[in-house]
Amino acid sequence: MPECPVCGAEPMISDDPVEGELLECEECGVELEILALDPVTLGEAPDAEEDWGE
Amino acid sequence: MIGASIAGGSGYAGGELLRLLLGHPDVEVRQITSERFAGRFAHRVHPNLRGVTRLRFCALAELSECDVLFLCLPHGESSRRIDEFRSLAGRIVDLGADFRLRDGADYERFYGRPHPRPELLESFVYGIAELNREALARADLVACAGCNATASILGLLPLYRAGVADSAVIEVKVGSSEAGNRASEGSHHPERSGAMRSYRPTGHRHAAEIRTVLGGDVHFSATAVEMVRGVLATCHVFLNRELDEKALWKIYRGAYADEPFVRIVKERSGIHRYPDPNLLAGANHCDVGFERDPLSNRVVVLSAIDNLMKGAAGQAVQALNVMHGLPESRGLEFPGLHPA
Amino acid sequence: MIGASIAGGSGYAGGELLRLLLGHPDVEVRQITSERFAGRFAHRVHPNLRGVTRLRFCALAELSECDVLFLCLPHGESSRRIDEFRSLAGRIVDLGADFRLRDGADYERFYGRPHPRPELLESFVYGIAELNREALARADLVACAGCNATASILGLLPLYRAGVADSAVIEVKVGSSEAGNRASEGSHHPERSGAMRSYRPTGHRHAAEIRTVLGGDVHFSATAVEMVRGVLATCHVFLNRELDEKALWKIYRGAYADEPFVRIVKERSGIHRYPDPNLLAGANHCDVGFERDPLSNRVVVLSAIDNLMKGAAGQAVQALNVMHGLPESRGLEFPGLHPA
Repeated sequence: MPECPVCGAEPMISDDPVEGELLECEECGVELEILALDPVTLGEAPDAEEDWGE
Repeated sequence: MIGASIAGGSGYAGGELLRLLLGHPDVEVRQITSERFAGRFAHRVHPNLRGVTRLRFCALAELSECDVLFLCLPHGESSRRIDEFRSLAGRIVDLGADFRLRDGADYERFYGRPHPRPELLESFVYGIAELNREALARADLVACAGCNATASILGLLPLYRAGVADSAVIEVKVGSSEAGNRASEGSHHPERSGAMRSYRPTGHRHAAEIRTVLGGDVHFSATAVEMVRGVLATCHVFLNRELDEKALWKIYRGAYADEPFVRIVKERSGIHRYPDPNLLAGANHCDVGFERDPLSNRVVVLSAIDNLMKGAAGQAVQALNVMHGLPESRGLEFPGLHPA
Repeated sequence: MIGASIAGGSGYAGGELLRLLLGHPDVEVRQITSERFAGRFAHRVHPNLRGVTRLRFCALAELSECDVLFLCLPHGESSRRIDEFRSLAGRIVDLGADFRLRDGADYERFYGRPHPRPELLESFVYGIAELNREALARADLVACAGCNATASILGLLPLYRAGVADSAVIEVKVGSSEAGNRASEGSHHPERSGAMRSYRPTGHRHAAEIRTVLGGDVHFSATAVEMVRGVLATCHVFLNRELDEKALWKIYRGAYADEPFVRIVKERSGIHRYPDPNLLAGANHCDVGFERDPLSNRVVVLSAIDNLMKGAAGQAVQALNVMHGLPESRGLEFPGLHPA
């Protein structure tokens, strides 16, 4: 199972993953992108860290 | 059915315990004592339980035999009357501080008087299930941990067990219910509302408890803030080696992945990124999070609980479940409210 | 009379500054700008000033010459337009962050973009009078300190100046007004009310400011709590020598006995023993207290301010008084409320 690059968890991958598909790591909430298939490799999807107001 | 009674049931911890035990399918609440309110209905003191129970308080002297006796008495009472209580129940769960420490000398230093029964200290099992599950399963005498100690220990345990922590500076922010339901000058609403009170900058009793479990260099402070229930421990841990975020995740997931009540809360976005006690009122969770300081060897660990639940009554019921081989979450399923 | 204008007057700091300047006997408020509210009465945004002034907001472009121009603009604005502002006023007091740091590299690291005018950093005097009184008396360009930095620096300065401090771990508990008056997901009342948010466990911009002044090993965290105004900095200082309580009193009295706005608050009894920001809303005081940890070389220093007063507008008016040789307390006499 591929690992989340940020927290090392094993996020759930859909049955027929597609390159470029976005998914969220259930544990650390980071947005991931499927970079390649067999084997599925994951990378952090670029998203601006939104300022949460404080 | 487990016949349970509560000695000292008019306080906040006693009331929360009554609420949980009334809702526990395997428990039948026999008696709940209060010298002040003997003869009165429980809901007079615990209004949330109106219509839930017709139980009345009785005097301590009227206590009869039961399977499990929970003690929520003022400091010194449970150690003074422990033999009497042991004659009434096969199992005792003490929510007070008398049997928390392993070393009588520590007790004397922090509570200002010698421990009346130091020889019993060893026979009480410290009530944090995540720490002592096996011992609890065989225990007849349990001493629940202090609320501040519970939050601090659960936050730091994985790092100390992994041997990566050098020292820690802990500051807990706590609510007013921690001081109990007796009114005082300081709890007078016009003075307490909005106050931010550094009521224990150093030398807090809980520090001794935390050191007993974690060992090492632990510095402790407590600040009371505008909150009724809740503890947030902000622990500044200085590591003895280089660890990146992924290694820290591994340590925390390794320790807590399978725990029913400890959740790891660390998100990069959204408005709920780290543990927040506001979400845990009435729930038995301990939420733990961490953040690595890129500029030093410091990791800031955050640990949130409800001082009346995981910090007292919830911990006691969880211990009850472990002691009787019941599913640990039984009677403790309430997930907390949002918004709250 | 000193003719003063405020560029960026619709925020909380701008509004507090307007309140103080309107009450200052030596100052005449000329203009107050807001792009969003240009043409509207000031009291529409600052309701406490209804009936106090009939001033209306104007656009930044309509600013005309004055003696002192206060800048309360979003990050990056004052450094981008500094030449234009210097052509309008002999003296500038910037309440924003652009000119606080001495080193452009620090600015880039913490604000994520290069500083547009690094060569000017040296010419701005850091606005904490207790730190820079002489320089302020001769200054034309002043950069007020950040609110968290102000509380932390004033708490720790005596120990660092006495050379007795090794390292410090600082945690500030802050109110919601620190994030300004723009609504966001996180400031939505049902989510923010009762929240305890570890919004910056590490790497806070203010840490850079504090290190610039104090030097040495400073670790910083910030927690937002249920409060609107106020900062309480709880600083765990590790001493490099043995100091008893009397020696600490001597250090703090030596530093602050004659200061008009710093009070030492350390009592053995009563319910107001240590600094509490709740008592300082609207006042320019910084209350400082300390407690020696008998078990280690740690001293816990407590420092409380109102982030909009000593942490922003009050500090700016105090700087104005020093720059013009006026009594430092003029226009800053309000002692705060109790109960509050």
